[in-house]
Amino acid sequence: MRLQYPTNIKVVRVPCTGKVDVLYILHSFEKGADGVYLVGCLEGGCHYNSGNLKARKRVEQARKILDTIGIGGERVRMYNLSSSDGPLFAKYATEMDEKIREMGPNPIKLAKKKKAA
Amino acid sequence: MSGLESNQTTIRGSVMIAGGGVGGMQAAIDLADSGFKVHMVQKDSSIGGTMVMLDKTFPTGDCSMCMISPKMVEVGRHPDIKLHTLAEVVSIDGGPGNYRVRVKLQPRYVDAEKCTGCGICEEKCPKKVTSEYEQGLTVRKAIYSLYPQALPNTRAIDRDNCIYFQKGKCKACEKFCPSDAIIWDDSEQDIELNVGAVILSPGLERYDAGMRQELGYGRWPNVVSSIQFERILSASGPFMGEVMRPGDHKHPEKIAWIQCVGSRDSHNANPWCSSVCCMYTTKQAVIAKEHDASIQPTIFYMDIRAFGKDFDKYVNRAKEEYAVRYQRAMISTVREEPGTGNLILRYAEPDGKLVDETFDMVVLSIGFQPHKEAVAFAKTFGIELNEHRFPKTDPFVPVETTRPGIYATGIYQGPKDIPETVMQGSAVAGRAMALLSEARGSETTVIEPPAIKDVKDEEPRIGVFVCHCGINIASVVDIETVVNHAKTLPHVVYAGNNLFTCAQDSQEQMKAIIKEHGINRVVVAACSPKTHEAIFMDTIEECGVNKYLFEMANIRNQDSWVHSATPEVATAKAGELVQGAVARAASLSPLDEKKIPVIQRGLVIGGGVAGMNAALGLADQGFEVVLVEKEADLGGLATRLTATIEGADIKTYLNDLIEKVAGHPKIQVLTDALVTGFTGFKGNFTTEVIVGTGMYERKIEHGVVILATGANEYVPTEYLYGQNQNVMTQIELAERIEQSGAEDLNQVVMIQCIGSRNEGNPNCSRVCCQSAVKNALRIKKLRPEANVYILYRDMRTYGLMEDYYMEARGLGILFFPYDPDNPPAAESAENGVVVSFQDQMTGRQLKVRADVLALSAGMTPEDTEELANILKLARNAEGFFVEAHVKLRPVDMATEGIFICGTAHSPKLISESVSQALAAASRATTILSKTQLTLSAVTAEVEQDRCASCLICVRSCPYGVPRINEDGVSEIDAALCHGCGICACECPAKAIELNWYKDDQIICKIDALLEGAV
Amino acid sequence: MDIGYYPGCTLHASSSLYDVQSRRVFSEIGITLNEIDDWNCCGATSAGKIDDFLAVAMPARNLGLAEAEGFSEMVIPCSACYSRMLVAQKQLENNIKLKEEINAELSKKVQGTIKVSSILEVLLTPSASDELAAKVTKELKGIQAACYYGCLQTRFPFKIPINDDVENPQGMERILKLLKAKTIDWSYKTDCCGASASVDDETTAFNLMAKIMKDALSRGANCLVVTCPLCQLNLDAYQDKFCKKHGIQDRLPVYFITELIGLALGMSPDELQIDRHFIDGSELLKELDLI
Amino acid sequence: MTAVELEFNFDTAKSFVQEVMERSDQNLLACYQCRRCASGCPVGEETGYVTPDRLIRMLVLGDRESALNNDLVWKCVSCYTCGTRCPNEIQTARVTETLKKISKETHQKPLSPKVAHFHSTFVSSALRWGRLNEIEFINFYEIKNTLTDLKNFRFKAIFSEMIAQGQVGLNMLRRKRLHFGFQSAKGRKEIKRLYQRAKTKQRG
Ligand SMILES: Cc1cc2nc3c(=O)[nH]c(=O)nc-3n(C[C@H](O)[C@H](O)[C@H](O)COP(=O)(O)OP(=O)(O)OC[C@H]3O[C@@H](n4cnc5c(N)ncnc54)[C@H](O)[C@@H]3O)c2cc1C
Ligand SMILES: Cc1cc2nc3c(=O)[nH]c(=O)nc-3n(C[C@H](O)[C@H](O)[C@H](O)COP(=O)(O)OP(=O)(O)OC[C@H]3O[C@@H](n4cnc5c(N)ncnc54)[C@H](O)[C@@H]3O)c2cc1C
Ligand code: SF4
Ligand code: SF4
Ligand code: SF4
Ligand code: SF4
Ligand code: SF4
Ligand code: SF4
Ligand code: SF4
Ligand code: SF4
Repeated sequence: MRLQYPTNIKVVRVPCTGKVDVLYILHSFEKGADGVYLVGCLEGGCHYNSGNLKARKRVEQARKILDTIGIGGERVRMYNLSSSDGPLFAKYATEMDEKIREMGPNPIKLAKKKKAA
Repeated sequence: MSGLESNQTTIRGSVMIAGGGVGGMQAAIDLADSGFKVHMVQKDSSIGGTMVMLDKTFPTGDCSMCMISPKMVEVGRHPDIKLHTLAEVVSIDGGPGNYRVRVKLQPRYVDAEKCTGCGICEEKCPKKVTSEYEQGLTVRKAIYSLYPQALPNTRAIDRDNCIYFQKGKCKACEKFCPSDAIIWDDSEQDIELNVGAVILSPGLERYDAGMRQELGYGRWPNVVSSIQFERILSASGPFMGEVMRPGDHKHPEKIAWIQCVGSRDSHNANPWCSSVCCMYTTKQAVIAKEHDASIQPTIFYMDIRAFGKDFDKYVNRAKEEYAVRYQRAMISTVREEPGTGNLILRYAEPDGKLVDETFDMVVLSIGFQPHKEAVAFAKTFGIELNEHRFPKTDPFVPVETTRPGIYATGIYQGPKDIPETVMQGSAVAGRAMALLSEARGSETTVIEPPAIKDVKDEEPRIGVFVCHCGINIASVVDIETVVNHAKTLPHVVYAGNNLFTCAQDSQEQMKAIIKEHGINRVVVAACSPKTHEAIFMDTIEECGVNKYLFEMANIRNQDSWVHSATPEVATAKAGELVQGAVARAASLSPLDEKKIPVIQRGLVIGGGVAGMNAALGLADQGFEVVLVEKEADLGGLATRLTATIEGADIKTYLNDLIEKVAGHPKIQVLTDALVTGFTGFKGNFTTEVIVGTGMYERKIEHGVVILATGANEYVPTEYLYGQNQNVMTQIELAERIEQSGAEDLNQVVMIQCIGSRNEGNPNCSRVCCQSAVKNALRIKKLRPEANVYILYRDMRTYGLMEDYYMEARGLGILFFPYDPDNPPAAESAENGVVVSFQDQMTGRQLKVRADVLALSAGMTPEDTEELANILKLARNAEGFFVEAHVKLRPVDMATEGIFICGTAHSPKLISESVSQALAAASRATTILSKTQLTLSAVTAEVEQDRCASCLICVRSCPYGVPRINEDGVSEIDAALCHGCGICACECPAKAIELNWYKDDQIICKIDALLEGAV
Repeated sequence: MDIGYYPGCTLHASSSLYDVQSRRVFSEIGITLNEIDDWNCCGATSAGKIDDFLAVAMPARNLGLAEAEGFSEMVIPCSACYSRMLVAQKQLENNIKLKEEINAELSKKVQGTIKVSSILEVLLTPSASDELAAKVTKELKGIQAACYYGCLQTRFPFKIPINDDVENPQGMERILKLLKAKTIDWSYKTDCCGASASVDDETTAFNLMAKIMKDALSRGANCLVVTCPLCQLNLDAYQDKFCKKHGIQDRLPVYFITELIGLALGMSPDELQIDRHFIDGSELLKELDLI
Repeated sequence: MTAVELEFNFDTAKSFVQEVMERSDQNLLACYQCRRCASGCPVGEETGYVTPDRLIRMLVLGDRESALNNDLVWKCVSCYTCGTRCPNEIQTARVTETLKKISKETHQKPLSPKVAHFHSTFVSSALRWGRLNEIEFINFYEIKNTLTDLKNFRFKAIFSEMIAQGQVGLNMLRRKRLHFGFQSAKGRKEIKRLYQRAKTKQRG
C-alpha cells in the first residue's frame, strides 16, 4: 500500500532547510553517516521565502569540503519537493541509497574501525 | 451596517457557516480568532471542498493540499470552531443577531469520539465503490473517509453501498475495528443552533461534462474532465502523478484542452464565464509538461481570460517556456480514432481552413454552476437569487444577501479563484463581526492556563509512550521490543504503550502517568508531529509540564508504513528513532511564550473606496481608526466614475460613504497627510505623519496597518491621445456621455488593452473590457442609431459580466479581435479619427471614421516607492504591493500586522475592492480584538557577547528582523521573528541560536541516531 | 392501443418495406396503427428552402387531420416527416398569427394538441418495451450494430426538447438490447449522410457517407441500423458506389430498426421484405444463423 | 481577400443583415466568432471553407455579394449541426435557406443550379399531387438539370448524369424500390390554396 524506501534512512526534523548548518552535515559524517541529504520545499515555494536556497548553497559548501578531504562531495545532496509528493520522497530516498551504496561506506568509518581493530 | 431589529433581545456571539470549503474555513478562522464561536455545517463527511481535489494551483504552482491542510488543521483544532459534518440546514428563523437554525445530521454509523482514523476497517471492507473524490478514476470502500487527509478523520459508512445495510450480512468493519467504533443503530439527528449571523459558503457544482456528449466524455476513455486531470496530475492521485490515459495507461504526448465546456453558452449550457478555467488550464498544461517534457499541450479557446494579478505573465511563460500552444478555435465534436483510442479534433484556422488533428488525450475545461438544490437552499435561508440562481447581492457590498445577517461568500457568490475566495471568506467574517461586535467573546471558550512547574534545575525524567496506532505500527513493529529498548535509555523513568495514544482516554491515562512518575519530559513514538504534536503538547501542559519539553519519534510514516516488508529492521529502526527522540528530549529546556499588549487602534493609509470601507469595517466594530489620505479629499479614483456595469450609481454611493467615514465617531480622518516614519511590530506600531498644509507632525500608535493606496488610469501615449481631442480614455468617454449625452455620436471605435499586456506592463488591467462594454451599452441605449466598434485581443468579461457582453452583441455593437502583431492604426480626420484594422474572419481590411476613439487605458499603481521604503514592504515590478501569499494570504503582507486592499494590491473593480477591504478589516480584527498577543517561543536569540557585528544575519533574514542596536550588536525582536533559523546558521560567530532547535539539541539527536555507526 | 400513423411519401413508395414492417411490428406488440386519412406530403427539407409558409402549412394540414380524427398521439417512422411535423407544431405554437392564417385555409383546423412521436419514442414507452421484451422469440446474438440516427431524428432548426440525448441518442441501442443484439458506440451516429445531396451533389454526399461507413467498419460493426428511410436509401443504394470511390472494401447491410425487431419477434424475412435491400440483408443473418 | 476598403460604416451593412435576420429569425449579431460551427459543418471542406461563421461575418459586415454567392448557401445540407451546438443558438441552415430564397427572388443565378432545381421540383411535385411521387419527381428533376446543362452546352455532364442516375434507377427497380403506383391526396385543393397564400405572402 505505502511506498517502501530503504530502512537505513533516518530523519532529523528542522523548521526549515535553512536551519541546516554545514556543521550538522560534517558532524554527521564524523559520526559515521555514509550520506546526508536535505529535503526542502520546492524552489520558489519555501515556507520561509528563501531558506531552501540558503540550504542549497550550504550543501554546495559541504560538498566542496568533503571533496577536499577525500570523503566525496557526492555524499551530500539537496532535494526539493512538495508535501503531497510522497512517491517522490520515496524515489529520492531510493536514489540516495543507491548512490551511496555505489560509493561505498564513509571512509572515516573505515578509518576509525581500523584504528579500533 | 445592517440595523438590528429592535425587538431582538440578545445578540449572539456566534456564527453558523454552511459549507466547509476554503472560503468557509477562512471565515471560520477569522471569526474564531476574533472572539466568536463558529458552527461549521458541512454536507459531506469531511470539510475541504474543491481545493482538496486539486493538484497544484495557478499562478504560483503551489501544492493545493499543502496550502489547505494547515488551514484544515487550524479549523479542526480551534476550540471555538465546532464542526458538524454530514449535516444540512433544514430551517431557520429569527433575525439578524439572533437566528435559530435547525440542522439535520445524517448518521455516520461510526462513533466520532471513539474512531481514531486508523483505517483498518477500510482495508477490510469488501465493498468497492466508485470514488467521488478521485472522480471515478479509482474506487473507495463502503466505509471510508473522503480522502486521506479528511477532517474529521473518522470514517463513515455509506449506507447505500454497504453490504450489511443492503443485504444484512458482512459487518467486517465491526469485527476488525480495534476501537469498537461502529454503531449500527446510528440514526438521523436534529440539532438546533442559536447564532447571531449566518454565512453561506456551499460553493458551486462543477458542470457535468457528460452533458456534452459530442465531446465524448464518458464515451471515449481518453477524454477526461479537468477535475479528473487534476487527480491524474496529483502525486496522491490514482496514477501517482504520472500523466497517463485512463483508457490504456499509455503516456500521452499530444494533449488538447477544450475551453468553456458548460460556460459562455446560453443555448446549451450556462451563459456565464466560470472565470477560473482559462487559468487552471494553463496551469495544467504547464504542470503536465513539467511531469513529462515530451507532452505537447494545445489549448482550444475563444478568449484567454487571464485577468488576475500576474496571470498574463503566467500565460506568457506557458507559451514561451513551456511551448503551450493556444489555438483560438472552438471544437464542435471529439471523435475517437478506432483502434488507437486517440482523438480527432477538427478546428478552423484563422483563414478558415479546416484541420483535423489527432491527440492522445483530451481534457474538457468544465465550468461552475449553482447546485441543483440552489433554489431550495435559498428558500430555506429566505434569501433571493438572481436570474442565474446565484445569490442576489449588491455591487457595493458583494457579500450581503437580501436578508440581513445572512452573508454569501466564495464561489457560491459568483465564480472566482482561490485568492478571491479566501478574500471573500475574510470579508464575510468582517461583516458578521461588525453586526455582532457587542457580543464578541460571549460564547467563546476560555482556557485557564495551568500552572507550569519549574523544572530548570531538575534532572530530566523522561516518559516514553509508544503507540500501536491500531495495527498501523503494531503490525510491523514489535512494540514490546521498542518499549523495552526505551527503558534502557538514559533519563527514561517510564516507558509504555497505547493502542491509540491520541484517543481521548489514552490522553487521560497519559496525564495520570506523567503525574505519578514525576515525568518532566515526554517522548511520544507514534505518527507525524505535523498533525499530532500540538495535541500532545497541550496534554502535557495540562499537567504542568512546559509544552516545549516534548519530542516525537515518527515510527509510523517514517518506519512501519515504509518498511513493512522488513519488520525486524523496522523494529530496530523504531528503537533508534526513539533513542534519538529521547536524547533530544533530555537536552530541551522550557521556553516561555511571550505575551505582548495590543494597541487596539488601526491605521488606514489611503482614503479611496477600499480605504474607507476598511476603516468602517474596523470602526463599526468599535475600534478606533486613523485614516491617512494624501490628497485634500477622500474618494480616490472612484470620484471619476459614474456607474457600475450593473447600473449602480457610484457617485451617490461614494458620497454616502464619505459622509459615513467623515462623521464616524471612531474614525479620525487626516487629509493632506503623508507618512514619514514607521516602527514597531504587530500589535504595537508607531507611525509618523505630516498633516495638512501646516505640516503638523503627528505620531500615531496603532496595532495594525491597512494599506489602500490605490491606482490610477494609465495615461496613453498611443493613438493620437493628447493630440486629437476626439481621442479619449474610457473614463473620459464616460464623463463626456454623462455631461453631454450621446446625441452627437454616430460612430465610436474603442481599442482595448492600451497600456496593458505589453512589454512595459505585461499584465491585464482587468477593468477595461467591462468599461468598454459598459460605455458601449450606454451609448447604444442613449442613441440606438450609433455604431460602436470594439477592437479587442481577448474579451475579458469574466464571471456574470458575460451577460453584458452578450447584451452588447445583441444590440449590434460590433466586436473585432485584433492580433497584437497587427494592431489597428489611427489617423486624424476632420472632426474625428479614421481607424483602420483587419477583420480576422473575412480577412477584410476595414477603415472606420469615428467621432470618438476611446482607448481602454489600463491601470497604473499609485507611486508608493517612498511609502514602501518607510514601511519596508515589497512591490512587484509594476509597483503593486506583494501580499504574503498569493493564494492563502491575499490580504496579509509579509510583515505581520500589515494588510492590503483595493487596487494597491492589483487591478480590480469597486465590488472587488470592497470585498478585499472588508477582508482586510476582518484580518486586522484577529489582532485588534485581543488585548494581548501570544508569540511563539520558537524564535532566534543573539548572544550579544559573541556578535561580531558583521551584518550577515541582517542580510540573510528573509523578514529583515535582525538589526544592529545602540550597542552596535545584533538584536532580534522576538515579536517579529518567524523562527526559520536561517540567521542562526549563517552567523559566522555562532552568536545566534534558534530556541527549541539549538545546535546541541540537534547534534545530540544526530549522535543518538548514528550511535554505533562507527 | 390505437394510435395515429403518418407514413409519409417514401413509406408508400421506395421504402414501403418500412411501412410493412412498422405495421407488423406494432400490431405484434398490441398497437394498432391508424393511417391518417388523406394525409399529404410534409414538404420534407425542400419546402423550407423554397417557402417559409409552405414549410409550416404542409405539415399543419396533417396535424389538423390527425387531431380531427381524435388521436392524441401520432407516430411517424420517417425521421424527415417526424422532424417537419414537430417543427411545424412548434412554429404554430410560437406564432399564433401564422396558425390563424393557415387554419383559414384548412377544413380540419390544427390545434396543436396532438403528441407527435417518433417510432422509437413509442417503442420505448414502458408498456411497449415490456411487451417487446416479452415477445422476443429469437435473440439476435451476433448482431453488432452501428445505430445510425442521422440528422433529423434528434436535431431540429428550433429548440425542441426530446426524450433522448441529442448528441448521443440511445433509443435504438436500448431497443436492440432488448433483442439481445450488441451495439457499438461510434463517432458518426448523428452525422449527416448527405440527405438530398446524394441526388444533387454527389461528391459531397459520398464524402459524408464514406466517413460514416469507415468508422462503423473499423469499430467492428456488422450492420447499420436506421430509422430514417432517406438515410436507409442513401447508405444502401449508394453504398457500392461511394465505397468504390473511397476505396472501402467491405459492405454493410443497412437495416430498419423494425426489420430487426420483426426478426426477433419471429417474423420471416419474406414477411419483412428483407430482399429489398441493395446490399444483401440476408447474408449476415444467414451467417449468424438468424434465418 | 478583398483589397483595402475605402470606408466601412455599419449603417450600410445594417439593412441587409437585418433582412436576413428577420427572415431567418436568427440573431446573427449574437455570434462571438467562436468557430464551433465551422469545425462541425459536414460540408465545410466542399465550400472552399466558407463555413457558417464566415458566412455570418460576411452578412454582419454587409458583404451581400459574397453572402449570396458562395457554395455554403447551396451545399448546406440542413443537418442542423451548427445550430444545435452554437452557444448563441444561431441556425445557419435557416440562414442558408433564407439566402437561397433571396437569391431566387432577386433572380440571382444559383451557384448550384442542381440544388436549386432539386428543391423546387420536389415542392412543386408534392404540391401538384399532395404527395410526392418519386418517379415523377426524379424525372422532372433530371429534365430540369438537363435543360440547364443543355442551355450551357454541357453535353458531357448530361451524359454522365444519365448514366449515373440510370444505374441507381436500374438498381432500384431491381430491388423493387421504384414504385410505379401513383399516390395523391384528395385534399389537393386545400393544398393548392395554401400554396396560393404562400405566393401572395411572398409578393406582399
Ligand atoms: C478543475 C479545477 C481547477 C481549479 N484550479 C484552481 C487553481 O489552480 N487556482 C485557483 O485559485 N482556483 C482553482 N480552482 C477554483 C477553486 O477550486 C475555487 O475557487 C475554490 O475551491 C472555491 O472555494 P469555496 O469554498 O467557495 O467552495 P468549495 O471549495 O466548493 O466548497 C464548498 C463546500 O460546501 C459544501 N456544501 C455544499 N452544499 C452544502 C450545503 N447545502 N450545506 C453544507 N455544506 C455544503 C461542499 O461539500 C464543499 O465542501 C479550480 C477549480 C476547478 C474545478
Ligand atoms: C481606468 C479605470 C477604470 C475603472 N472603471 C471601473 C468601473 O467601471 N467599475 C468599477 O467597479 N471599478 C472601476 N475601476 C476600479 C475602481 O476605480 C477601483 O476598484 C476603486 O476605485 C479602488 O479603490 P481604492 O481605494 O483601492 O483605490 P483609489 O480609489 O485609487 O484610492 C486610493 C487613495 O489612496 C490615496 N493615497 C495614495 N497614496 C497615498 C499615500 N502614500 N498616503 C496617503 N494616501 C495615499 C490616494 O490619494 C487615493 O485617494 C476602474 C479603475 C480604473 C483605473
Ligand atoms: S477506529 Fe475503527 S472505525 Fe475508525 S478507522 Fe479505525 S477501524 Fe475504522
Ligand atoms: S458492513 Fe458494510 S462498511 Fe462494514 S465492511 Fe461490510 S460492506 Fe464494508
Ligand atoms: S473564458 Fe471563462 S468560461 Fe471560458 S474557459 Fe476561460 S474562464 Fe472558463
Ligand atoms: S482591455 Fe483591459 S481588461 Fe481587457 S484584456 Fe485588455 S487589459 Fe485586460
Ligand atoms: S551574523 Fe552573527 S555576528 Fe554577524 S551581526 Fe549577526 S549575530 Fe552578529
Ligand atoms: S529565525 Fe528567521 S525570521 Fe527569525 S530572525 Fe532569524 S532569519 Fe529572521
Ligand atoms: S458557433 Fe455560433 S457563435 Fe460560434 S462562430 Fe458559429 S455562429 Fe458564431
Ligand atoms: S446545417 Fe448547413 S451550415 Fe449548418 S452544419 Fe449543417 S451543412 Fe453546415
